Amino acid sequence: MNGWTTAATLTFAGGVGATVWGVATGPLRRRVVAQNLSSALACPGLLLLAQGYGRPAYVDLALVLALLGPVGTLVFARLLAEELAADPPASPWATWCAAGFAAVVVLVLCAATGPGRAMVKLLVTGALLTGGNLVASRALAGGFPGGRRG
Amino acid sequence: MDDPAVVVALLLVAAAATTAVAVRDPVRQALVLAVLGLALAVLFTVLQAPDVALSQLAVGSALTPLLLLLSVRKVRRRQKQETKGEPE
Amino acid sequence: MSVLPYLVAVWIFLVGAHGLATSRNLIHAVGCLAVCQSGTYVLLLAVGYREGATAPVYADLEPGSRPVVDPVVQALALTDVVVGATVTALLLALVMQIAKRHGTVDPDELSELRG
Amino acid sequence: MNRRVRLLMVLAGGAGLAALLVAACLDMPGFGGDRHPYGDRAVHESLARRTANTIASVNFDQRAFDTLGEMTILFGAVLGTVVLLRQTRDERRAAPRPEDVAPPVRRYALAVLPVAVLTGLYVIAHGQLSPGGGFQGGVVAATALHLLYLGADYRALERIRPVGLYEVGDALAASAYLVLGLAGVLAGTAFLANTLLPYGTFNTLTSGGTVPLLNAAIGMEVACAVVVLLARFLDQAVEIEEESGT
Repeated sequence: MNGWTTAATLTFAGGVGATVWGVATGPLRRRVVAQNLSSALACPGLLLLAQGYGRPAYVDLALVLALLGPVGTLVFARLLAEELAADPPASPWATWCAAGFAAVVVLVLCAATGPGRAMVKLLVTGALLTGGNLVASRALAGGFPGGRRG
Repeated sequence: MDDPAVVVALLLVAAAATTAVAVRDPVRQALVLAVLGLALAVLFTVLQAPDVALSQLAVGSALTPLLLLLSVRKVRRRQKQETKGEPE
Repeated sequence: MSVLPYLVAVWIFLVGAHGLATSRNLIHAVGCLAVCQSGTYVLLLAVGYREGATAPVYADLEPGSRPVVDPVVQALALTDVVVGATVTALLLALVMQIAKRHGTVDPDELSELRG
Repeated sequence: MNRRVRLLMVLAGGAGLAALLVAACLDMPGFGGDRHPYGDRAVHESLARRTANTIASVNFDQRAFDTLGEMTILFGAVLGTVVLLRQTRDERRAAPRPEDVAPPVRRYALAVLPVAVLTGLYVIAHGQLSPGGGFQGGVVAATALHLLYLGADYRALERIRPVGLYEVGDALAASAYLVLGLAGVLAGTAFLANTLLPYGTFNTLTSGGTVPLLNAAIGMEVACAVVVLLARFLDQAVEIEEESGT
């Protein structure tokens, strides 16, 4: 255990644990937001683990999650557009908090690694993650106004 | 076993798996399965299996929900068609 | 404490099996089968874990510098994750065919239809 | 048999199974133990053949025959899905209507699509070095293509995805794996034995003998398989409708 893995463990216990609760209960609009937040919070956790274990190769995991997590949310936004249009989810503060947390983690890790290829990879992952999650949350809140068509 | 990360990840996976079974609506179950896939990926990373975690992320985050939701849509559309057709 | 991972694997498997047996919707049952499968991955990786070790991937690691976990169980689990997803797809295709033939995906109604 | 009786039987059977499994768990070697004789030998063997990712070495070299079996299951599952979800005589195709997508979502999908496909190819190509490989990268690349359905509409996806081509690709990749295995027999060793090519320099893209080739074949197989699977599911959910009014 070092500081990085402790931070990652706290992220998983607090953040991802809360999203498991959120996805298990409540109306559909809360569940889809919890699903989006789960990938937004797990990805910085994986980055922290990579740093804590001293294995830059583990960053690939966070990169793939940053790409596919928002894609998964888009799947739900697209195929549940009719149900979500009747009861649109709105969670600006939770989404921005998660995006801010991801940005802070990426910046701290960049400062810890120093300039180089690893830092570029971290920045790409962070940009994909924050951008993807903001767009995915926008898609949930009425990204498909046509509703259920094709 | 003195690694709290392993314990946290194990409990997350157990909670998500129990929820995935307890939620009876397939659409909501697909949402829980997406989170379960993520929790499993975290557990595999903590157990030092990045290859398996990558596999689980690739499959669990987008592919499985897409397959489940497409089946739900097909089955529901068919049932809607049939209830529409019956009174005629 | 050192049996917790095995017990979690057993719990996941049993919970999935219970859901499979009591499900009222075949799509939900396929989801429960996916839960059952993940129990086997947890068991395999728990068997291969070594305290304080790291992954045997030497792209960023000097061979022999750190203890490593068992790669054999990881290879078994990793292929099965992807193959399991395609088998899930096959089962969902079967469910769609059942919905088309019988107009229902409730296993109880289906057994009444046959009897 | 009514629901109550069945539930009781399930609970009784489940309790018995649970008792047996817990008893087995209590007798297993402790979690995190230091004794992994098989794993240690696999790592040693992998380093001797200059494959940096031991897991790739186990999958595509030491247990390549096992992977052939897994690949056959995958191929069979895809074949079964294609047969089950084909268009029957009482169904017709309805052209999907274009979908309204909010501009930021559309822009995001179109921008991320090439990045995600590239990441998938990167994961396949570096399979024998860093975490990743054909199984994972194939799924990532194939899922990425479907951003076009999510961010635009189904007709846009159909334009860049001739399903027939991917079916051929699937079969070609499966036979490539077999041919690589048979090449070992022809060279006078054994089926799928990693003796054909030089092992190369440790930790480079071409190291590990036949591992990168088998890895690439699996990557192509998985990517094509997932594209074909999703194509059949999307056809059923979006395009194919039952003939109504007959």
